[in-house]
Amino acid sequence: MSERSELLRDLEALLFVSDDPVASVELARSLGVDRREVDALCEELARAYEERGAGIVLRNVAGGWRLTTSPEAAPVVERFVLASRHVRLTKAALETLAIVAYKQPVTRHQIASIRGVNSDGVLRALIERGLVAEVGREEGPGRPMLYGTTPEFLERLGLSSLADLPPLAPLLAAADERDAADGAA
Amino acid sequence: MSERSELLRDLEALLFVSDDPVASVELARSLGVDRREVDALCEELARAYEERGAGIVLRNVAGGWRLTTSPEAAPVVERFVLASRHVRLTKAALETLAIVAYKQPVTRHQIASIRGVNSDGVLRALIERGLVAEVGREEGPGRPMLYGTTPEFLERLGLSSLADLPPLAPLLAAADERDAADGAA
Amino acid sequence: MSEERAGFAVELPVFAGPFRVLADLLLEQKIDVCDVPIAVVTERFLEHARETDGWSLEEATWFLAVCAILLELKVGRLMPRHEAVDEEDLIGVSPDLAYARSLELAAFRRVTAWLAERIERETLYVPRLAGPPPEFAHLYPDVLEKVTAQDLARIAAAALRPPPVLDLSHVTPIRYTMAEALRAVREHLQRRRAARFRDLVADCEERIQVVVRFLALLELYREGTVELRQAETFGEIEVVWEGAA
Repeated sequence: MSERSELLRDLEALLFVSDDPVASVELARSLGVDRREVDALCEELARAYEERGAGIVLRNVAGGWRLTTSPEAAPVVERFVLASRHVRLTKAALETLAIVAYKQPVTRHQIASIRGVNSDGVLRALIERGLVAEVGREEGPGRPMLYGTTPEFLERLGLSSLADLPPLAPLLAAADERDAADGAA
Repeated sequence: MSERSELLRDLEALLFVSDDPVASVELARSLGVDRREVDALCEELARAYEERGAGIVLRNVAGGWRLTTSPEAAPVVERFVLASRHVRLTKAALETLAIVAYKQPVTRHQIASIRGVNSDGVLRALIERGLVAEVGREEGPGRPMLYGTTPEFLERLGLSSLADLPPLAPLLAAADERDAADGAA
Repeated sequence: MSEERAGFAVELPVFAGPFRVLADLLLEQKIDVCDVPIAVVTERFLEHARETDGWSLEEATWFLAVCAILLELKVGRLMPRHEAVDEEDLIGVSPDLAYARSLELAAFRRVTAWLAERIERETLYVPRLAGPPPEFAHLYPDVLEKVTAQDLARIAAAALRPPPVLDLSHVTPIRYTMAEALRAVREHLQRRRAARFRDLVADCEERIQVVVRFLALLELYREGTVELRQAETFGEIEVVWEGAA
């Protein structure tokens, strides 16, 4: 295998595991080549997908490279998501919203570690729906973005402020008791 | 574009958006073809990735099809995602896992009898890691809890089902011979 | 059973009644020995000795012997190595069984190498966990459509609750208390005055619940609150209420 095809392979793997657009400079660092070469490799990969009519496409957007599904496959993907993932999506979205509501301000990383799965897509959907918004940046390394709920969120629930959210403590205690009862069964 | 290559394109897009293994029957429903054809298409797609030395591979694990990065790209991917997926299991944990995998459903008492030592702590650790779960209760006095492996276990091992575990019988025979040899020595 | 012994009662979360009956239940493994604090039982015994003004050699010897057995059982329960030996004792120490077990363990140990290698190799395959890309964000449902603040709180509690620390279900399989059994038997008999034992346990879901009801009945008999009659061995037990209505 040539060095170039090895680079293409590694590049494809990196793009595959990334959710957000990845800047060329970041890809360059990981692959150990310079930025210009990364752009050339990405263009080659994008062309290869296009030529074989693949289900995925590679695009340069928002200052980075990102893999996504081919627009031609969109109808099937939508059907698939609605048919078999919808319940899971609803559950994921509600859970993420609940965590943001009670833990705000909260980072993406914190949400993911509470839920145990990457929740970026869900978070984006909640932002798009106007229920969650970026509310600042955390101090510290990387200064990650912080998220919180919006006034629209309160309005939809008929709450006048976050202080009106039902307290969590009694629910946590009740859950504990139920566990204890289950355990003794 | 032929109908088959359209199907391959759509299939690739579906696999790309799934965050866990997808059963053939689920893919079949979304693509409007039968299960057997889905399996044939998946095999074709998997072969195509392999032939072009792609950064992604398609495999059948835990009862479904799943795209992952190629193991050859692992060093670069690992550096990139940082969060290591390495699970270090102790010898005791592996031994207990093996017993649960082959003897399931199995009680704590049975595990302890085979291992000759209390295995409760180890079992708890395996449950926390999501590799083992409570699967029911045995009939009879005290109705002890029964344990079995999880789909996560299959995923972690890259097995499509429990039937893919290597048969134990030859290993039993090997133990026999070795012990006999030890005895004679 | 001498009256003196029967008079020595203990009160524990899992059992309240004559110690002799408790000892039998423990030896028959109807009650988990790990649920019985032997120190508490000992204290109770000493107290009883003081109350009855002096030692009965017979009772003291019997008590010490039973405690020794219970301690051994308890050690056995806490250390499964011993437990395995117990099991072999039951079927008459079988070298065949021991041999078969060692073969089996050796095979399992051998397969662990394969497991470890598989798991190690599998970490090289990294899945994509992002779910549908942002183009499909519109497919996420409007989650607040049918949700109240209370629903949201419940979901948050479930997500934020620390994972259960320890599953104790194997250690405390008995959730039926003597108090509950006494209440059930009393209520039944105060209404009907007389009943067959089988009527008193008709609502029991598990065998251990029946055992506890039976113990409750013995306790009431000891108090003189009920009269028991059994025409023949294993025959119907007739219970007559002698206490206040």
